[in-house]
Amino acid sequence: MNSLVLLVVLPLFAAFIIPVVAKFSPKLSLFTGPVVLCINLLLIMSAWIKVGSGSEAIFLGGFLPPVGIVFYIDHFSLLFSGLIAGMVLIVWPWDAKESRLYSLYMLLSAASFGLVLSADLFNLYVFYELLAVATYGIIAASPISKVPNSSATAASLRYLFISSAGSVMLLLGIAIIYTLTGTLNIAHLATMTTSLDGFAGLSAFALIAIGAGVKAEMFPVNSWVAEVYGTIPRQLSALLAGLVSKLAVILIIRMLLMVFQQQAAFDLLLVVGMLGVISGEMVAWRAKDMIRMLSFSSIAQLGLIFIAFSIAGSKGLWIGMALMLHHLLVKGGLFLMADRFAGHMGKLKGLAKHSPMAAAVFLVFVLSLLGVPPFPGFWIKLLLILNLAEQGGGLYHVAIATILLATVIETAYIFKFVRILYQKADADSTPINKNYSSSYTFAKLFALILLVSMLFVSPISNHLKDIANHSASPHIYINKILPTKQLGDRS
Amino acid sequence: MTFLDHLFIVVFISLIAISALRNLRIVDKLAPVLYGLILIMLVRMSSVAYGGDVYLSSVSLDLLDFKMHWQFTALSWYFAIITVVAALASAVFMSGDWGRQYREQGGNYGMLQLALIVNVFSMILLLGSGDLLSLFIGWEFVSWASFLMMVLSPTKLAKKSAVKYIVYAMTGAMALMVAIVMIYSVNNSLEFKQIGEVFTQMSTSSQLALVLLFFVAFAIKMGLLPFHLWQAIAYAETPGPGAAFLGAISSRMGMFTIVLVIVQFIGLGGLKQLGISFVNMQTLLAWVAALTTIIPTYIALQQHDAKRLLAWHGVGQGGYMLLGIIMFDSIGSAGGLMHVLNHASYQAALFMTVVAVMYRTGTSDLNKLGGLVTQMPLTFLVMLIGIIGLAGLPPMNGFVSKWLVYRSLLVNGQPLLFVAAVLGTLGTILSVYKLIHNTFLGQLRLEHQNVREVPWSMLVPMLGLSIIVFITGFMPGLILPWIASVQESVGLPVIAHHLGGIEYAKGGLDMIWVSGILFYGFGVGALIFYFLGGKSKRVHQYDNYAGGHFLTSDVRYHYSNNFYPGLMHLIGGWYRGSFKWLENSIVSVVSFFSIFFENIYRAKQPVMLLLIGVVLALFALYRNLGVGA
Amino acid sequence: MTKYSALLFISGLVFLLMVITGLLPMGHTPMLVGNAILEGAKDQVGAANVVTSVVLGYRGLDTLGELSILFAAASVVGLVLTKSSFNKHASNNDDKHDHHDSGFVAVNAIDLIFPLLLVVGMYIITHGHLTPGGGFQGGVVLAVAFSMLVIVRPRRVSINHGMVSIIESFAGVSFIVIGVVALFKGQSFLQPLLGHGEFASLWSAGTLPLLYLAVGLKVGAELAGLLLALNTDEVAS
Amino acid sequence: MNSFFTIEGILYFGAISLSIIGLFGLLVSKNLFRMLLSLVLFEAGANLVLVLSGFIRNGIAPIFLDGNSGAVMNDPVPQALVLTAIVIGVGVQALALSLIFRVKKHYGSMDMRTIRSKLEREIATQAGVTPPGSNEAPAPVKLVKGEAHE
Repeated sequence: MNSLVLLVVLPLFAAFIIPVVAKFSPKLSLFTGPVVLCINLLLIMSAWIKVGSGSEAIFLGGFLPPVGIVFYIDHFSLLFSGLIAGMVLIVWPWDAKESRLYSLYMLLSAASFGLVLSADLFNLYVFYELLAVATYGIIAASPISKVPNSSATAASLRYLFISSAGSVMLLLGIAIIYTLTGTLNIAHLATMTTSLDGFAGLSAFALIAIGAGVKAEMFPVNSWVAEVYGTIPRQLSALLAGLVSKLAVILIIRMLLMVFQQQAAFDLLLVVGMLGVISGEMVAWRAKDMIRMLSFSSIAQLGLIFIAFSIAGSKGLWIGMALMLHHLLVKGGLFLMADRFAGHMGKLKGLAKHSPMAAAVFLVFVLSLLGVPPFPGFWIKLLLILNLAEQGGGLYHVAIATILLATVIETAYIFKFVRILYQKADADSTPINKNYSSSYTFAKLFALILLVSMLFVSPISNHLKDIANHSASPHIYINKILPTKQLGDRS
Repeated sequence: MTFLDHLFIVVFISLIAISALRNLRIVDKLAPVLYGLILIMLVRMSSVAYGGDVYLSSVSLDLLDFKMHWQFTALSWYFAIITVVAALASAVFMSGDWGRQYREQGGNYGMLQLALIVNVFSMILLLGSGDLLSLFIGWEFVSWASFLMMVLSPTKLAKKSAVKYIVYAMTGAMALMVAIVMIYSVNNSLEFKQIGEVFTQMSTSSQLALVLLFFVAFAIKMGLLPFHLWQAIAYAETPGPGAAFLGAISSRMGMFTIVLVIVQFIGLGGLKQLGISFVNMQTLLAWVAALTTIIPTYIALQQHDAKRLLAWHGVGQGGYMLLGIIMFDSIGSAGGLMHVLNHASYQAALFMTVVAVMYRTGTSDLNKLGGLVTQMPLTFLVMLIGIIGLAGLPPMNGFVSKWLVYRSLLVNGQPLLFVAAVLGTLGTILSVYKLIHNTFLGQLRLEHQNVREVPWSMLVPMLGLSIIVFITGFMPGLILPWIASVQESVGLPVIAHHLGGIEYAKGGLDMIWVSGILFYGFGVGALIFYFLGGKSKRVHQYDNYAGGHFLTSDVRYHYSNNFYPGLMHLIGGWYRGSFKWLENSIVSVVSFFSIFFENIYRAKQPVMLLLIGVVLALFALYRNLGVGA
Repeated sequence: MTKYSALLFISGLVFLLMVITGLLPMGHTPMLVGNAILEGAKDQVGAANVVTSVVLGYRGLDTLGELSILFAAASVVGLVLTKSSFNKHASNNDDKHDHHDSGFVAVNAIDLIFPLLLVVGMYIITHGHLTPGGGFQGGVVLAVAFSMLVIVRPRRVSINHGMVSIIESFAGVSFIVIGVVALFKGQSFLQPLLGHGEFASLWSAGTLPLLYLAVGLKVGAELAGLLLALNTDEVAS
Repeated sequence: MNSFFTIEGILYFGAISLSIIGLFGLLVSKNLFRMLLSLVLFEAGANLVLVLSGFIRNGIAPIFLDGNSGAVMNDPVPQALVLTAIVIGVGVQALALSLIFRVKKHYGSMDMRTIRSKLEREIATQAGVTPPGSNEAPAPVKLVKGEAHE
């Protein structure tokens, strides 16, 4: 199991050598990254089988926790590791001009693996920052062809300011936690929840949640979304919206589930989630082009995920995980095919006639997004709402109303768009990009996965439930990471 | 395998077959056969409509710990048979020449067939639902299926209204979902009978919320006030027989669920206990129904497009159904339920006549038609029967159901509602006269000189439907047993009936007598007219004089534009856009918040948002937790 | 407007942070992990400077991550600035007036200081496990040494970018390789090897000095690269 | 409640003040470079808070030297953490600086607001739409025309 640390180390290694390799053989440097990711995928698969229904802890440097850094491996983290490897492979920039960009992608994937695996608070912060820096770089270095080169840089800079400020908040939160408890190991923190349940402890959680929320497209701190997604290639948007945002969410919910299982923390997530849902949908309603629409719809979906995590215990993780996977498929797919829907909405008339397949794939995605039976989105929404209703408490009921209101608004703007697609083309319509890019193929693949998963709703959900039950339990977590608890006893 | 399973299998196979073969010509002939097959499957289950046992499906789905199952009660069967007959008639109607013309004009005929079978499939699924989850899924299916049919229309306006429809439908679905969630959260069960049990356990405010949510969901589907704005245009613009089908039955799914949920499980007692002083839920719903009979009817009066006129009437007639069923007595509910079938039969027939006229003349604009009776006599006959039914005059079936509703209103001491209902009927009579006058009577237009009767493929379903209109009016006892078993199955007082009509302590109805006397009167009149009145001379239509002048054929003397000007002047101001205003103001509110949030997202200095977020979050925690050291 | 609302919320934040600070056990923190490390560091890692034990031993992965961040930042700076400005700069190099050497004093002082800085930097790096200091601090000194050379003699001295990138790759790779060697020996990633040696002497604490050397080289190379890239661009604009 | 008038209280106060000054500067300055400097201050304050979390009154530096075996040592972990955090901060700042150069070059301005507006316009142009919030009227509400209910 110790070898699983290679998930992080191999991409880092590749990132370091790529610039040098590129000097000798550009071709080789192009393939280094994908090869490493494929090796990672193999590692993940073998670990998936080895871990079984249990979990494993890796003690880095051979130091027993809580003094050392620990990687915690279970199906939850392996699932997301696999998704990271797959998603980065899908959006790999095959035509990049600079080998450094490959390095950045490798760093991004290393950071992502670290974020899902690590069980140490400060280590998570380091990987979060690595992810952030790699993201700024990738955004700044890969503008889409239609905008001036530097607007991506400007978007990246504006993103950098708020994201760095958020990181500082995160750091403050970590500092408060460390001052209160004297430890950074999440499992160790989980044994000391009593010293964290006051105002100081929860304010640390709030700082962490909002600080990391910048990346997770949390409500007040997500104004970067439209700017960044508007200036970068769609594949990259698919990666950022589909995956990177989820990694920040995972950071937040790790803290939530293991350490801060308290109503005040849940309420915080619930409120920001609700505001995110309603504001995202409302702004998307006014959007006149697909990218802006998708950006804000993505904010709304992330809000939905936060609402899901405000359900206590493993149910929240179960539903939230299902929502995350669903959103990854749908929003990832939509962004991957967004090139075919570029430009002002009004100019897309007749697209359905021109490429019926693209329109059909689009429909599959949006219907699932809206939660129309029998698409998977429906079941997830149903579960979410039923479980919210079970929670009791006025705020949860407001959340239900918000979600349903948002769905109506979502229907309005999405079908406004669909109507345009199915209108007759006129002189104003722009000629449609007929190039079948590879990302469109992947979008079709995503749609296919969505359709197939429709048939296996129950097994998938049961499996996710098992994973969630296992991963959301602080007991298992503590027992695995602190087998001896030699230090926990002192607290 | 029960009969119900067979039904589902046949419907599903039909769906697959039609969607596979939809672009081939064979689908023309195949579709009617398949609908016939479905009808046979339904007829096999007819015992349920005569007091037999409920059919349970042996299929049940276990998804995510929810158990879904399906069943057919008398209520389901009653609505299903209407659905399938309407679909059969529509399929026959479009199987022949109409379909050919539609194809030639660039319409997507295959999609229309597909939309029809998808509609039938989803409606059967909804009607067969055995618990709240399958109800919800069926509900969504029906919404999306009718959306599929509506978007087939080529015009921009129709597509726009289809999108409007789907927004409304989604609102309804969400309301339904909240209601279902409310029920589920009490006992963690989604069975129908939970509705009643949970309802009695709830607090009054929750009860009110539950009833309102259910009602909003169903009212949106049924197009009751104030949710009626989507329906007429969306239905009117649906191509040809699709409009006939949708207008006949689609929105009645709302009626089905009202009976299933509100009438059956919440009941009169439940509705009556909600409210203050003399206004309770029952009166509220009754007045919604009454207003629905009036307002859309008078909007219909203002239309000059035949399809829209009919579609608006479709909205208005929904009011009678609700008005009847909300009285909760034997005759009122029988009237309401029976009106579903009656309305479906004449509405489908009327839509088909209009489509037939359009098929020959290319227009449904009432200002551009006239005098077609000589060219299309059979279509005229169908329309005549249809409008008599629609206006609720004897001897057609519309009379029976409306009579029952009126009677119930009077017996229950609701004179004001009775007046409202009569007012609605008055508007109906006026506007159906406008319909038939402007289309078939008066002067034939020159360009319509060569118009011929429509082919038999279109006439047969029309005539068949008008025979149903007449027969069920002449002998309502054919239908009344079904109504009685529906009443029995949903726990309403059962109507006493015989072949000719009903027996009722305060005055029954025997349509055989009524019709007999009517025909007798007609007979006497005809005798007088033909034998005693004597001389008449047949002249050509253009052989006309006015004020001593010979009128040439190009002089327009057919009075069709601006019908009922005085009445329009009186009522026009009231109807102009009062509900549009409501719709627009909702849009404005959403716009307002949308711009508000957009400006938040356009913050010049995003870090400010971070600061505000952090401070507010910390402050909320500080307020909640205090600083207990 | 912004100023006032900023002031309002900032004062709110100040108040809340003060409240939080009041709740913290200032000056006598629990130090659970800290005490465990202070107790065990001598035996487990063997570095006199406990901070070094933490940086490279207990939390070695953090250090690797941080090196990667520096590497990422340097890559991005290279990507962003080279693409637009280096080429332009090269073409109109000669027209610029301010590419003179700095004055006599600066040039000669740097010539004098440069070797000294190198020695100091290397010293700080190699004694990181014994005294305050280490790879980061020493690396910064090295970077400053080289960049000062370039600053005072922008025309005559130039640093080979290829060399810099090879050094940074090499340093990063060697850090990882040292970590992975332990993995191949059946131990955990970044586990200290080579025994502890004599406590508090230069040759002690196993692989830690080697790691710090790698860190120092890496930090030096990255920072030098960063400074040079920024410097060049500033001149060009 | 601890007293603020202790050495650590004063230190905490200083650290928080530093980060607050940074945050305030980040909010009110328009110039990108000043914003960056404010960010540096903000981070420095947070780093101080972090390193203070290992502060023990009368503690000594955590280095084993001859003769300090019995003394109370400060917590070594925050010192290591803050080392990492500082280097991370340096990386981010260098990155930001390079982005600022690039932005300055392209937009000819260092004003955050100007850049925001220009960026918005560029995004809108490439998407083929009017920029959000330009002086356009709110979504027009169609008045009902002569014919009621169409």
